[in-house]
Amino acid sequence: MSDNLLELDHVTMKFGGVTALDDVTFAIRRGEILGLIGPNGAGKTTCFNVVTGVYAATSGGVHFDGTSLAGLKRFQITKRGIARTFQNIRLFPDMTAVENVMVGADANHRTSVGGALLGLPRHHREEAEGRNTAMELLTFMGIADRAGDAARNLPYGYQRRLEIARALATKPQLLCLDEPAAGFTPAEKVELMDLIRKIRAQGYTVLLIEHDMSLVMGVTDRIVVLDFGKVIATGTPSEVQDNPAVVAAYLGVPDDDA
Amino acid sequence: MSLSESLRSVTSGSYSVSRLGEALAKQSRSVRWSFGAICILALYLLPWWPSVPVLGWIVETPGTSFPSVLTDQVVIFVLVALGLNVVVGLAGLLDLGYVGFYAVGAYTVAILSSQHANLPWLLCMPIAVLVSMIAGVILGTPTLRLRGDYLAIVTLGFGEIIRITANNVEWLGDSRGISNIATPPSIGPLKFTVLDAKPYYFLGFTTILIVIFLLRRLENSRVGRSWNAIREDEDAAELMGVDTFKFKLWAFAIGAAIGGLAGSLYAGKVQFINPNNFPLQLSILFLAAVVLGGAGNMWGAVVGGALVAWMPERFRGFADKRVFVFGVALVLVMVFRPQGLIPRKIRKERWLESWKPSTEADLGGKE
Amino acid sequence: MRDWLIYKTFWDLTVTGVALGSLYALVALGYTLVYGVLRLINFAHSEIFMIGTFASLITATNVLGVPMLEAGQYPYRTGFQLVLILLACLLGSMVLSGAGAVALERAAYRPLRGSGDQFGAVVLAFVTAFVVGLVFFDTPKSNLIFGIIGTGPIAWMYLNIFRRGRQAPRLAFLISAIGASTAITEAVAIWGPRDREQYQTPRVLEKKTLFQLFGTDIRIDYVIVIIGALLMTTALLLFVNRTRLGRGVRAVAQDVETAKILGVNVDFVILITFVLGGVMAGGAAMMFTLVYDQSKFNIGFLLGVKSFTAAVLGGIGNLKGALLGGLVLGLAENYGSALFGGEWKDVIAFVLLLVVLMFRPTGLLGESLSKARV
Amino acid sequence: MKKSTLLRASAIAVSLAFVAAACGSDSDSDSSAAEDTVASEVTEDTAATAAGVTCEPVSIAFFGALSGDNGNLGKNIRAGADLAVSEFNTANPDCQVGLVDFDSQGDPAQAPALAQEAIDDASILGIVGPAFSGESKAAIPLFDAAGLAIITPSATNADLNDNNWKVFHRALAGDDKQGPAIATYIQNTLAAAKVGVIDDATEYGKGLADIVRDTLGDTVVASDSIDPNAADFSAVVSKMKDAAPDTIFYGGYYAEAGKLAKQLRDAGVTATLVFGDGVKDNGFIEAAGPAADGSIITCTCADGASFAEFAAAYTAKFPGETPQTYGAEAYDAASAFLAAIAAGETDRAGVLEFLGTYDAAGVTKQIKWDETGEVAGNAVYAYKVEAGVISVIGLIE
Repeated sequence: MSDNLLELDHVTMKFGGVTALDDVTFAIRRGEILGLIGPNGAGKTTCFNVVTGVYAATSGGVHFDGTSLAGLKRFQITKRGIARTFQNIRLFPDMTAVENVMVGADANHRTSVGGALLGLPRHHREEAEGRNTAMELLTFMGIADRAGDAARNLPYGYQRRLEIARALATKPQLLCLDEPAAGFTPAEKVELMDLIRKIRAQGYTVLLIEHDMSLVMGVTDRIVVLDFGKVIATGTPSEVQDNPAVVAAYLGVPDDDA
Repeated sequence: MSLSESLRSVTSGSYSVSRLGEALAKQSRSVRWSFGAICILALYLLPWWPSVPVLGWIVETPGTSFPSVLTDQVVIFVLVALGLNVVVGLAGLLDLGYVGFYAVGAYTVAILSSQHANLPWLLCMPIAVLVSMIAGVILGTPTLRLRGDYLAIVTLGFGEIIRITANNVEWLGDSRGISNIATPPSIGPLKFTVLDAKPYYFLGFTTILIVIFLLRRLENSRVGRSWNAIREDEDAAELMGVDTFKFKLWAFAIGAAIGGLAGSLYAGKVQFINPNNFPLQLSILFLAAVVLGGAGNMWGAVVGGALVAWMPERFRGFADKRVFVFGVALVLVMVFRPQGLIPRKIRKERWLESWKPSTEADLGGKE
Repeated sequence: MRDWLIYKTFWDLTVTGVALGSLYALVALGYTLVYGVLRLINFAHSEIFMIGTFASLITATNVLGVPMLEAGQYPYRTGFQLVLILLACLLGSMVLSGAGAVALERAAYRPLRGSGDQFGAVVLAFVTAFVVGLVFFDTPKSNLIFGIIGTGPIAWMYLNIFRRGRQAPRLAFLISAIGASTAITEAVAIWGPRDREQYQTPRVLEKKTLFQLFGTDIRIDYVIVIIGALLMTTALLLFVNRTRLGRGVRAVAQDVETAKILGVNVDFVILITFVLGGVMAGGAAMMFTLVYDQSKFNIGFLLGVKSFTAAVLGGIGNLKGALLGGLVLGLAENYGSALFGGEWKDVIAFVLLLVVLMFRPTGLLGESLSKARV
Repeated sequence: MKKSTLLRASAIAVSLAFVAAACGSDSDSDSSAAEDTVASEVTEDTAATAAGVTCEPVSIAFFGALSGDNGNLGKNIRAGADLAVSEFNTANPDCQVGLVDFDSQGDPAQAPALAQEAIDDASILGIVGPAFSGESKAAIPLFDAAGLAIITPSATNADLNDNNWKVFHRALAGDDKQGPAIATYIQNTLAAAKVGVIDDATEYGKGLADIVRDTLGDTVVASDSIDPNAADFSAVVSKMKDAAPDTIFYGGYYAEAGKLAKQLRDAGVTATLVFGDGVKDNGFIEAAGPAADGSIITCTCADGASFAEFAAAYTAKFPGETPQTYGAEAYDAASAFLAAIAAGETDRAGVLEFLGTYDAAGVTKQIKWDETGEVAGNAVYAYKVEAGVISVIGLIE
């Protein structure tokens, strides 16, 4: 078995005439925190979308745990072990926090209409397991006090954490976080860094898109830098920091989002 | 409290219902159960309500027979609203052709018990439910990939196709319809005769209770959660591992099955159906019942279905103006209570209060 | 035998099909505009069309005094007089349909968007008071008086309880639309002078054959309908694509929030959208009475369903799609009816829709008003 | 807080008052409608002719659509029955008969509950209706089980009396009598070599058209259906234009017949148009205008001398209106029940028995029922539209 959990192999993604990803190749090793950075419009989220099956790559392939993800539906990819959060929060607003997480936990369950109607033992077992998983995750994320509230009524910070909890509930091997710190205060960002480290300590591999350089530098093991859909640098935070191409890219395109 | 605030609280006043619910929730299990049992018993006695003072004056339907209205309209509408609520309220799929499934159920019973065979109703009914379910799957498989309003117009077309086909195909009785449909078999003292609607009501009400019981199980399971997730955000649901197509198809099939069940009850009661029983407008009325009651809330669907069926009969005194009044009422209710009369509520997770962490936070992560 | 028949009557069917399709297209434009901007199936749009046919009837008979029959024959007019009558009817239809659409928007939809205003409150209050009046009185006049008296206080109350700033769920809009549609239809059926009977409109245009094409008579009324529809669609496209207001419509269609930030008055743009849809429906209504000389309280229902089908067929939210969808549907219905029998006309329309959506899930030309560039 | 409770209470009180008012007024209007007829007749009849019969308060019922899409047909039918009842009440001050309405909206789903209510009202001795075939099939089983006699003034479908209903009667001939007569007329009188047949895909229209098709056989060169709710019939018109028949029969009701006639003439089709009894209505003339001229309409009714009298009385009671489709049949149906009441029948069984022996000249024809409830005699008359007037041209042999 290779050391790499996820490999992007010469992935190109075109929308009409626009090339969003151009021959992107990089890999994520098991157990690491990989940062994916780049200026606005560099193709970071597109990259996420290709990995999670939202888009099918125009050419090139994505390999997860040694097998190709080509042709798999989105939910199948999730069940293989890739979970994600969204840049603009996409919770299920009218469901409670704990239900949101239980939807994620259901990815590992098999009860369907028949089992639920008949109240089969597996249904009860899975319900109990789902509740426990959900509550443990909410506790872990520090938001269990609002478990019974509708997601739409939660404060912003809680919503961001809830998304992570929901993604973790699918029991992924790879957790993809799309700008989890967007809109956070510096103090909250520090908390989030701790949280991400704790998640990794539990054995997860993390792919992190982030604008905030300090966060990325502080928490990641390695960084991939995208610009105009191309990988312009790969390496440890310090290596990347000194890379002139990266500096140029960031200086050239003012970062108006952070 | 200012005047306008109080006005607002009156229109948004789910207070009476929700307060009752809250008060009940605080009671012990035995109190809740006995309250439920009394309600169910009272509802079983519904055909006799018009002879109760005050209450009778409220519910009676002057100019038409109350027990027959209950069986021919109210029971059918409540069942249909429950089924459509699964599709529209839970899974968030806009279905404007639900009458098609109702028709499939009724026609299956009619064909098997009168037109082309003489099977007993008790045998026809499950077949009708199954056939409706299959119709749901057949319609759903190609169309559930469509989004939102495309689905609405396609289902509307499906309802019309069913009606027009029934109207023009001799084998289905064409415009003459099918008479002499079998009635349910007599059970002990319950005799299903032409002139007594009450046994049909007992049968219908029992069916409703069973359907509610089963739907509650679904709602409180992985299936119900998946439907809710799909309604809230289909993309996010799929990315969280929900097999959206499969669950949408299930919602469609279950909705269709309940519609077919309602159709088979109707056919067994009236013993005659023709295509005029299944106009496009009925689909719209069904949808109005669900949304008026409160889409996504089973109790809302029950209340909406019962109201939409009963109100026009209650206000027969308005004669030809009642349809106009109904239209105005729909607009007003939507303007001032857009979530319906009994809005969908955030589910209270009763187990949450007693939940204790079983072990130290263990995320089940990979080693 | 039927194949042979469709071959023999092909051009005949084509001409009538295109004419019918043009009417579908004009009504479909209204559905598509509103859908593009509000993502709402404006179910009551068919009633806007119905109002237009009655406006045309009233203009011709009550305003211009054209009789139904003159000495047992149609009251044909020619030359300048004819043009004047037709233009007056067109204007009447467009104005009344446009006004109807505005009232509909303000009363039945705007309060649901969380920005209910006086106008909507007054309309709703009047209808409420009128309905309450029905309980006590049995003559339209006393109902009307009661309605007017009750309007003031009820409107004040409504203004107080409008849920400002709260967007209702999309289903609520649909049901409100259905309610409005029912109420308008029934009001015409109950208080119209001929109740639920069919109305006739005076036939001022003699349906002469202008010329022959492939052995088929081309009648003047069909020519007017087809050219009229093309002109109106072109005008609408130019308006949406070339004017400032049109840009506003496209901006709101694309993204309401962004449009708001950019300073677009969203409520006004929505109003304009309804006016445009209403005017198109009014034009269609006038031409409808020109060809079929009739109206009825429920004349809009089936035509509305078909037009909405046409809008989806072409790609809802897409103006050119509405035109294409209307024409394709009109032709398909005519060919299909000839081939399989008139009783299957609606089945043909819906099966066509289903097949098209299987292969092109967003309609023939794809959706989105914002992308409807010339 | 206290204030708001008060407000709520008053709001509830107000809404209750509304409901009360609603219910109060509607029950008022019900009873007042019944009393109306009674009161007005009594005052009118100041001379109080001693003639007339005496009876307990009884009523007959009208069953059919009074609202909804088909409300018009029902209203016209009801008017005929209403006229018969008020004439009877004027003539018999000591025997006032009420007319109770059961508005089915033509919807078979509402019919059974209404039928049940009619059955539960012991004062109702007979039903004029049900108006349409569909609701008839849903409601008559109940009437049959209760032994409550019905006379339908308008449901003509041939298979209605296949069910051995003993309460079933109709005041007009079924389609199985009219259909062959239409075919005979087309074949013999019009001597048509090529016939086109169109129907509206409803029970009535298609039922009649199918009988015509079967009887005419090979002379039918073109055949099609229309959707009566549609406005445009151009596909059918094209077909007829192409087949160029000399006669076109349309099975359906008057409104669509008018539209169809107009569109056929506009397209240059010159064939003679033939219609069934559902078109014998001024609404057809209004809808078709000059296109109606020369059309043939058949009916199992004869506009004899008594019809003119009926029409005059009708206009006197409903100013500005003339009898419409099936109004005269409803008058005859109600008259049969009133005759039973006048003969002293006081219960349903008696009325039913009386109808079996009833034999009297009606407005439309001699009314006498055979044992299946079909009106005896096969007379079908042809009418012609000339200059906007429908007038009888003779009996179809």
